[in-house]
Amino acid sequence: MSTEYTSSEMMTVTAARALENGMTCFVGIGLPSEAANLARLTHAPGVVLIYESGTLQTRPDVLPLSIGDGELCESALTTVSVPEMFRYWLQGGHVDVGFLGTAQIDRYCNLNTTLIGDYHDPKVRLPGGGGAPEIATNAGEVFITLKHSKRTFVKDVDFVTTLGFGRDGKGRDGVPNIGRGPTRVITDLCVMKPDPETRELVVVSLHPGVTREDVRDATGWEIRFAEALESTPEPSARELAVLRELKEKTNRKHAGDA
Amino acid sequence: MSTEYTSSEMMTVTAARALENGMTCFVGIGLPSEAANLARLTHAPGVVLIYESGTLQTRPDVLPLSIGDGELCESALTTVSVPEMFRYWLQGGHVDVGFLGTAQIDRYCNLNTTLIGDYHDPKVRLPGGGGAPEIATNAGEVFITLKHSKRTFVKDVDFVTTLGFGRDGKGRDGVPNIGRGPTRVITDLCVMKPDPETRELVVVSLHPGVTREDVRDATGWEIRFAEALESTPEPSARELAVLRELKEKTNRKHAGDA
Amino acid sequence: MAEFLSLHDAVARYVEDGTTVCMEGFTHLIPFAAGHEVIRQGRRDLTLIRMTPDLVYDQLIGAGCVKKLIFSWGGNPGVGSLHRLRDAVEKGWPQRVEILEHSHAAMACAFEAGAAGLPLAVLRGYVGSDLPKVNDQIKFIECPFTGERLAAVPSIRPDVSLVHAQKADRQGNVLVEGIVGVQKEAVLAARRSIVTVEEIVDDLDVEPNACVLPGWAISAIAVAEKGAYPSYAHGYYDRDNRFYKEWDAIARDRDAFTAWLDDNVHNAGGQS
Amino acid sequence: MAEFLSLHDAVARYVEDGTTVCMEGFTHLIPFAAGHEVIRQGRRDLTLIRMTPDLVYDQLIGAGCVKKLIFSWGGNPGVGSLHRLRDAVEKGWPQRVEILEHSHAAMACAFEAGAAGLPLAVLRGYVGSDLPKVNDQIKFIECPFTGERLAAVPSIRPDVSLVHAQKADRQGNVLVEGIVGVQKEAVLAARRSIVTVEEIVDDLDVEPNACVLPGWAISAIAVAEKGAYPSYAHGYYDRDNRFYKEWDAIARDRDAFTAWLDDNVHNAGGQS
Repeated sequence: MSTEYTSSEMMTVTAARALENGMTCFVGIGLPSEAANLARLTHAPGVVLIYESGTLQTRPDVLPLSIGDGELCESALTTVSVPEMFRYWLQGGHVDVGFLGTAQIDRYCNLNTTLIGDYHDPKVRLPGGGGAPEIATNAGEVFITLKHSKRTFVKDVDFVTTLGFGRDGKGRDGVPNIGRGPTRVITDLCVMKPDPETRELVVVSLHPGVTREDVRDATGWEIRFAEALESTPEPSARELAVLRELKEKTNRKHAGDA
Repeated sequence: MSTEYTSSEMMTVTAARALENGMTCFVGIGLPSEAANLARLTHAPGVVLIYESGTLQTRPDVLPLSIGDGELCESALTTVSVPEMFRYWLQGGHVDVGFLGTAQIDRYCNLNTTLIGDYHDPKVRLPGGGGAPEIATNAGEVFITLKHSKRTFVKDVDFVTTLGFGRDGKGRDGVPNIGRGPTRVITDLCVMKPDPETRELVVVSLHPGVTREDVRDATGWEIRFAEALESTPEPSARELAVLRELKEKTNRKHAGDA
Repeated sequence: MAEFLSLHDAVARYVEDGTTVCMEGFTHLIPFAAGHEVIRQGRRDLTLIRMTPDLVYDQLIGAGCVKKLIFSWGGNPGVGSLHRLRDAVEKGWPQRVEILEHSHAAMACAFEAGAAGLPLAVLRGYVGSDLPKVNDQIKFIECPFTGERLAAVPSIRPDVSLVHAQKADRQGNVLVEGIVGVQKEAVLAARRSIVTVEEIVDDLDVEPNACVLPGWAISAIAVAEKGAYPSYAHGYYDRDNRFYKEWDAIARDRDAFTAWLDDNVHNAGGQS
Repeated sequence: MAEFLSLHDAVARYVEDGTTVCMEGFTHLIPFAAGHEVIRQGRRDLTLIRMTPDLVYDQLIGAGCVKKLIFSWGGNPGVGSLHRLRDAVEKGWPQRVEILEHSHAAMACAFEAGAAGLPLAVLRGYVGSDLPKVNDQIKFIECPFTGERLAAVPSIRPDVSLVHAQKADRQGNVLVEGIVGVQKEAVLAARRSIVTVEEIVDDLDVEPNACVLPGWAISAIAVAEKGAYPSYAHGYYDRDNRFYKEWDAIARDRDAFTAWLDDNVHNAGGQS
């Protein structure tokens, strides 16, 4: 399996492998959507993909640019209203995994998609919470995927848009009817999981060719490594082929629209 | 216009005339349904009939036996879920008139469809509230139709299933976001309206051939009569013809089912 | 993920003595076949939930399956009383049935809240009604924004919901069409659910916004042809209004009822 | 009862300076034609409500129509920022826009509550989020049955909602099909509503449970062919994802934006 691949492809394939057949997955747009559809087209054909636009069990041929592209509805089992999606399907407990991206993440897996700087005088205004705050608390567990950098991996997020484990790692303790929260973070460098006690993120697996130093340099706090640090399995030729075809079809479709 | 007619027909025709073209009417089963459909088939073709089964703007060819017969859905503009019906359409303020029947009514227009006797040891157990409690408070106004008798017209109902104007006539005073309540009661003897001050029912119109004595004998309290007591206009030949055809078609349909 | 079972096996697996069961269907698609199977299996002490008890609950009550009934309108629509329900409430035959009653609006909202995973439903309801005096589950809250007093009721969360629908595909996805009532909510609000269907098809072949229940939200699917009769299935068969009228005489009399039950349920074999 | 008006006349009648306006459409059926008409008529000081502001609100904000924005996700989906929104929030160009932000779940529930005539929505939301610290409309209540702490937000009740749909019949009944978003709720929650449609037909020709808005629940209907472009109308035309990507460059630069607005909105005449 010595096929060449990029670090982005490594990230997407690893994220896809986190999903299992039969799981119901509430899919965020962008990297999560790419990973979730790759899973569906490879090892997990029975994964159920749900998008917040109301499309249940969708099987798009190309990746949607937005969360509500026509492909999602046309290939879905059924499409419900947005209130129903959030009330019956997410809050109602039918989502096993919420798959999220983020702009900023901190050591306790809190996510910031609101803004950089001060709320009332922002340096950078980001899009906002969207579905994430309730996906993160109402789904059974949460997977997060994003590129690794000191800008995105910060010790404390500027704003907790979406709860990981709170400012002190105890944000879910004693809260009734709440999901397990983030169980893994997949980047282009490694896989991290929260420590079972402190909830602080710990690197559990390094991608092939990546060093501890690479991860330290891209993380805004003193990142810890698991004692039994693993090496992430490489993408298979089939995974890469399917992913590349999917992205190529997607690019052709989105460029060709007129 | 000397066509012969029964007192039941007089009641239905008079009840039908209460509805105006363009009104949206939430229709109770039985007498209200008969009157509402007669209105639709005569002077008010644009009356919008809504049944609690979720059928919006329905135009049945025969009267439904139940609140959810197939005719209602097949002839409706659209059919929504029952939660949506009660939340968006009734509570949401889209119903001009609630048209109700009842087992018992008192001088302040309170309705009892729960039971006769004591709640925990009932003499007669009736079907219960159904849609009425919220139809009576969330619709713009309420029309009530039922046969006149001492058993049904009582001074005080055994149980207030559905608010008219309360035990003292002041039950709606100061309540926010509440409809006007009952504005007329149509029986086989007369038409009654609540007194604008006290809210006690007052006979405003006697059906042809009915005397004050007839009404007094059939009412369980000292019923009052308006100073300008009117005589209810007789049914027209067309109204009677349409009503009789509707009932005949209905009877044939319901007997013929197998 | 929905398992395809016989109706017998589905009921045997999910309905036990003492279970809280919801059989829904607003006039349309009432799950009679499933209700009869519960009677045949001799279940006892059930708590039954249903907005409009209808004949199927009259039969379950008369057959002695029921300890408690939560409902909002218990009659034979357009005909009159449910005599078995009345006999149980008024005379305790075959046993006393405890009742907890709501209005339709409150129950519809409580189903919606149950499907939405919430512990309560909030509505503008029960104003001036005596029902809150006899149902201690009806409370009132104050809106934190406007100060308005609103009714609150606990959401409905049955142990198991039984509903009937037109058809399922081979993955167990179900189409409900026509008067959809609170069936979707009943299934989503329950811990377990059994859906009986008229038939299994290769493809549901529906419009994008049809009322479809995904197979992964259902516990078991059982084929029950004419499974809603004497209620009806839009697109398959009509409501037998004549039988609804005839029921009045059958149910009025304990012996006539018992004989009917023997002939049509106990000794009818079911569709296993 | 829905009146058939030109888009110009409908907007002129119902959208005034200072009005609280909701233009909904979750990616699909975004009412661009209506939004452009609002810009052409030069409305000012609008409060805009919308879950996903999208390009149409970027354009309204850049055109100087907006005083306040209530939203839950303000980006160009899959592309990046809404640069006109950011320029207004970060730099106050062409004027400062006040923002009030929610999560999607809370806004979806607030639309539902608005359609249901309630003053508040209750949800299991905002747990551990900082959003309640910067939005004083988010409160928490205690469930009277379980004691659970739940979020409460005020329902959404716009002065006027503008939505786009596939078609209307001659009585003004409207079909919305595909990704239906919160359009039904937006229309029912508003005091007045304008629905633009691709076409008027004799008969909607729909299944019993399709998403249909009755004419008597709508204030005005206006025909606007391709009225959702560059968003899309399921069954009519696709989303122009290329334009969505191109918008990033147009909106990044104040002059490029102003030129685009002149060419494509102010001097484009509309479809009156």
